[in-house]
Amino acid sequence: MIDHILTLLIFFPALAAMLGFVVANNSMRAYGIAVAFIEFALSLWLWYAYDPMVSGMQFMESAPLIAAFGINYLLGVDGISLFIIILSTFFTLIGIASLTETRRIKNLIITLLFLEMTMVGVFAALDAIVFYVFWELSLVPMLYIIGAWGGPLRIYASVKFFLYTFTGSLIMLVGMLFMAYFYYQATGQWSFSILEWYRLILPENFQLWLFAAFFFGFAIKVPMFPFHTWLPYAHGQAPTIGSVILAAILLKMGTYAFVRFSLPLFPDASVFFMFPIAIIAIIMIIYTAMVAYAQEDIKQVVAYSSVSHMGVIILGTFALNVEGVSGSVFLMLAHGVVSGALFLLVGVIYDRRHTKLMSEFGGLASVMPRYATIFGIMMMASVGLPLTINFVGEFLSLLGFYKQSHMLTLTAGVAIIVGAIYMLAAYKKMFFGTVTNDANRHLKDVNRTELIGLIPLVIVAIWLGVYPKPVLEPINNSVESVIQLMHDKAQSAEAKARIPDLSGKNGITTMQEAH
Amino acid sequence: MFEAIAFYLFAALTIVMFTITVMTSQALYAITAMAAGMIFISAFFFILGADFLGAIQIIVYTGAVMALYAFGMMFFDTTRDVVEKRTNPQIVFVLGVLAAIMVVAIFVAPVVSNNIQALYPIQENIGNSQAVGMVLFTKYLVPFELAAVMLLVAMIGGIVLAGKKMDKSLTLMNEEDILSMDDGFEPQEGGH
Amino acid sequence: MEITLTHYLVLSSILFAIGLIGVMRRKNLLMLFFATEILLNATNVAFAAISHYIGDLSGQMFAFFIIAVAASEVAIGLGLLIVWYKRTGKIDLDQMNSMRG
Amino acid sequence: MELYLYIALFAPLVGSLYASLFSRSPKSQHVGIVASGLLFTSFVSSAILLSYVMGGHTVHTEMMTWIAAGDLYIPFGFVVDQVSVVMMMVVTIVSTVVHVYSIGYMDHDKGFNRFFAWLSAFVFSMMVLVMSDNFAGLFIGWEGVGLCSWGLIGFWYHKESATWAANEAFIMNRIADLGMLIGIFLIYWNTGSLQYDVVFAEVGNLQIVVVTWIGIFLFIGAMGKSAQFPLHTWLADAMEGPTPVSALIHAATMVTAGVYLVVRANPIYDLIPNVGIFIASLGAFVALFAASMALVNRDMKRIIAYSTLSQLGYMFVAAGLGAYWVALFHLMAHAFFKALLFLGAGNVMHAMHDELDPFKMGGLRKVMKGTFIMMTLASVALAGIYPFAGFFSKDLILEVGFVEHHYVIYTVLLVTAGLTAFYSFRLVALIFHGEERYKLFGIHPHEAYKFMLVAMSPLLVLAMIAGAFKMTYFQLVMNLLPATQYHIHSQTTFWIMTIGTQLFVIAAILFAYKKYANSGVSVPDGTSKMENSFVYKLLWNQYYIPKIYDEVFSKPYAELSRIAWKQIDLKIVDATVDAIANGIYKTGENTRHIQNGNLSSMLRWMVVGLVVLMTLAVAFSVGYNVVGA
Repeated sequence: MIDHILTLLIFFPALAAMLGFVVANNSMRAYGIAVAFIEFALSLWLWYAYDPMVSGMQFMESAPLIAAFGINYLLGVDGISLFIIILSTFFTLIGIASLTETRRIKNLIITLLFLEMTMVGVFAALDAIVFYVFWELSLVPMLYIIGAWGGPLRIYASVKFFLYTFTGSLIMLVGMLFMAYFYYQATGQWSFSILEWYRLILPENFQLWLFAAFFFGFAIKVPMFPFHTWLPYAHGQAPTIGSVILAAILLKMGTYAFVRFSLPLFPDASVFFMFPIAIIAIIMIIYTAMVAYAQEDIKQVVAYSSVSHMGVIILGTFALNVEGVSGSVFLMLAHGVVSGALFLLVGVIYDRRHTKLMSEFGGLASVMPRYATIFGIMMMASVGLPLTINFVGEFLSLLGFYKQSHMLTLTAGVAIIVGAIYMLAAYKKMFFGTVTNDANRHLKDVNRTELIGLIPLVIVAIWLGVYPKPVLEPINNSVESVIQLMHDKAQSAEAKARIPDLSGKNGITTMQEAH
Repeated sequence: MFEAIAFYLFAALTIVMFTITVMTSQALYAITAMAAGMIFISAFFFILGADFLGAIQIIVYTGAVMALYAFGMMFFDTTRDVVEKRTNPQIVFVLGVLAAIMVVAIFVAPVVSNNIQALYPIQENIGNSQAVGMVLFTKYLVPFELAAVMLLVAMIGGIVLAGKKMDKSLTLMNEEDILSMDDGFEPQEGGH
Repeated sequence: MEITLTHYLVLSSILFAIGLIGVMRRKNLLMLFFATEILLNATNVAFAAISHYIGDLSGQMFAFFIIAVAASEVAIGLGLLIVWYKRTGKIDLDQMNSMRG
Repeated sequence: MELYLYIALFAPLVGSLYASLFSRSPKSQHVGIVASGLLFTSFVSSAILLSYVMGGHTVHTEMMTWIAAGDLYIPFGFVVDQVSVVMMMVVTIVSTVVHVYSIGYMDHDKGFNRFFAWLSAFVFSMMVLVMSDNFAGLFIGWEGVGLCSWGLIGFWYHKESATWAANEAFIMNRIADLGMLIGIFLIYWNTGSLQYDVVFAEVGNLQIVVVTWIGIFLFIGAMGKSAQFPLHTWLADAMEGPTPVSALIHAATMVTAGVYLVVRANPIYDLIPNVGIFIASLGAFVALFAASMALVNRDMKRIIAYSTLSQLGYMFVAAGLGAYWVALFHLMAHAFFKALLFLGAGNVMHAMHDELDPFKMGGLRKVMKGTFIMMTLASVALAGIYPFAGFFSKDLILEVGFVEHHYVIYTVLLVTAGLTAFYSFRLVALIFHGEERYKLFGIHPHEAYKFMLVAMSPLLVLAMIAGAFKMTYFQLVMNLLPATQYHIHSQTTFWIMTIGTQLFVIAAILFAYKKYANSGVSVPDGTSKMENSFVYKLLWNQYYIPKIYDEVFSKPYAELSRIAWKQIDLKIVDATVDAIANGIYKTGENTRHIQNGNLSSMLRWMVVGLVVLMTLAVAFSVGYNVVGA
């Protein structure tokens, strides 16, 4: 069974969702939790069986889909994707377990399980077409979640979300097709396998064009400035569960794809575009942090803070050294945990007051002390305090990029200042002061259902902040092989110089050898 | 010389005839002018040595098609002519002329640059009808049969369409009217 | 004075233009059919001429099939026209707007 | 010994966790007692470690890996050496005293348990900061104390001013932390490690410009924590927190972390004397600058805060001039008497029902004898009168300035010493002497609990006798820090200077007493001539710096943020996206008229399309032929 664990992980929730149609409405919640729990346990098993010392792909599965064009059902995980898969199953479990939505809960849980399938599929796929299919499929459940359970502007928000990301991924698809065509030209065979593509050394001008094509798909998903405007609407209108999954997992698809596709496929182009992208990342960091500071709605603060943090992730990714890329992968997980938790927390107060405007609150610390504490911990994690999960990622990302540019890192480092500004300001508005609004005077503190979701997140946020090694080590090993691959493939002198050569270190196998 | 005279004569005649067809407001004039034009067209075919085509042209067009039109016209009240709103006639002419120029350009280009190879060269020693027949029943056999089937279908279609009961449209009628039709569409008893 | 292919093609395009003008100008459905016939004939002339000057029978074949298509078209077209006339009592193009988008 | 190290380090954490278990329940005395007891344990362990270190050993442990990625390897490693053990002693002594004191001070506060959770957490962070054996670990503590400082300044979170001050402190510190972080990055990429021993061994091989940058960025970090100009405004505002917090965090420990950093990184700063001069000059400037603001202030705690700032300036002068052991010595001495002063001020505040204006007090010595004695002695120590602690440490800094031939710095510090004496005794005189002005406001002051005074007594003793340990201390730290003795060569000059300084300071004290201890002092109402002078207004408004910051940074930032959101994000970025979508939609909407169902016009469009297509075909084929030819 362990040989097919990835297939199992992908399709078990989908099958369970199908069966879910015949489950009675009132037992749907228990059913959903059970399925999500089994799925989560399976993913933990995957982690347990995963060999952290091997840097290449593990648990690979292959079955031909369209043999004539080299399209295969090809799956596999390495240290980079392993934890994002676990994060997906973890958040689906948390999301369903702490679900407070009451309308059409059966449909919602079925949709969530389908979404889980697509998420795991994206991160496990090693075939570009399979990847693309899951990538696009993931839009559908999210569209439905926003469109069916969202706020008053939900149709606008969901259509915007769908069309925007869809447009981007179409450009990406063109890139993929051309990449496969190029592979055909070079080798005389069709292949959509990413691992096969890794072996290909493309001429630099091709790299630039292909990089740009992929970039649009990924950048809109991340979302990078100036393609970020769908995000506040999607978050603003989505129900809590939608925002949680969107922020925690779906956004990571973009950054993950950068690490999976853009870096190893186009090393020269990555170096070429490094500074422009770094500048975009810095704009994301500072500009959206400022925008977040101006918000009146706490959910929008968290939404814009997501964009800001994604900027740091992008910066770390384009550090193109082990420290930076490992840090950015770790920060993906960290941001998933923290922003997911923050959206859950916003959901808690929204359920009670049905408003997200910060001006409606104030002095909540005395009314809801437990809530304030958990919010405070997560806020501090978001701000990037050491010994919380975010710090490790942020520190490594910035440290990595510092190797490439001093000035840009100094500018990007402003993240830790502006991040503190908007978060503390928002916290102050909501929790400090005296209770001025009578509606807040008798709010109930977080209840058990909500704690089920929040406590594990708090534990993870601190545990991985204090002891990130179990996660960081496999990530580090896989990233080292990606970096080595990039170094080996790089053609221009600048790229050779900027991407470190790790071949002197022990225990590093390139992707090609591992495959 | 004879050829040139014939060409210009018939060219002038056809242009005049067709212009009448397009411009006249009398349906009867139009149909008459067109029948004449069709016959004049066949003259070109004869000049070009396509005897078979010329014969077909006269038989099919003036014999069949024009007859059909003539019968068709008998169904309509041709005296009550349609009011033709003349909106922007210039545009119509400009577009027509432009299209014509483009057609010429497209047709002439390969001929001028000698880019055309004869696939089925005309053999000098045999008559046109024979040659046509040989090509038609070898290379173009399948299209020929398809054309035959098409004509059959068209014939049946024409009969059916012009037949009775076709003066009612299911799409344009509301449900009660369909249900209350005399025959054919009776609702199933006990269906409700 | 040699009559070249160009002459025929020019004639053909003049006829074609006349046909097109008719298509665009006419509101009477029956007249529209006439105009299409002119269009078809114009191309037929071109085909026959090219066939002659290139020395290839394919052009004639095409003309032949065009005539077949024209005949079928008339049969079906007239049938539809009659149906339409029976139903509405009109053959005015401007009043046929059930396809309005 | 490792056991003692871990006890010293983790006892406060245990105390904090224990207290946080009860943070939701109403006040429970045992929380305070347990937390204090654990801190005392930590103190005892530190003392044991001190005796061990005095035997010439050091303790160095590595608990576990923290971050390992690429070549970066950061462990949780702790070191107890001559420098860190001194800091540990200071931190544990002061914090134990403050904990015990807080049991009484926070007696009536609803957040009693929460207070101890934060306070112990702070001590833990401070211990991490002090004991870490690498820069990243130092940064953990660095941010940790920042967090606890945020929580404690904003402890009374219902007060707008308190939460504002908390956020200000956190954000200002973050600005400095960025500098620190960049310094750490520079260190890593140039030496390949963040461990002190590796870095300090490697730093000599680096280019001097790189070392300079490292020194500058680390010092920027230190400036934030130690509230040096221009990042100083948060310290005075931080006085919104409970007074024990001010005593522990904003006088004795956290604010001195910057000095500790410079002392700890002495191998780096030794290489770059130019940066050292800058540090010393800035320190001297801040000493005078802060003292001048303390002269006119009418908020008891703020006066002491400015005094702290001024003393931090002294420490930086010493550290900048390479006299690291002197800086550390003053840090230690200052911690004792300044904490004492703050705790005394806390007693007064309690007695006066949180009244902070010393002009509204007066004559309190009759009701608060113990506090009176303690504060007076603490002020004497602060003023640097022989034989109190301040004399030994502060005079030494003056001597350092003189010996190193920085006469400008020396003069500035001398003047500041006089100002220090003046404002300290202005405060004492206003509070404890003169008429009992508080009666006008209907306040009935009372002395604090006995055990609070008892708890303060160790600090009193240390403030009095700390100078006696000077040579022991010197012997201890010379193992790690440059052991330069600062002696003025000429005996005559030395005596003239020492006695002159003493006389100058005593004169300042007498002047303060003469002006403020008499019965004619009344609550200023803004009408006197002095209050309307330009200098007074300038000082009273803190050189208008908070106002300038507000106008130049805070407000424009808020405004810019609003513009970024409303104008740029919504009106430009999002509008562009929507415009593209709308463009497509409108095109469809407009071209829908083509589909008006009129067959005749459809036919026309068909012809248009035909013409266009044919034109394209011709154009392309012509173009192709032209290019092809």
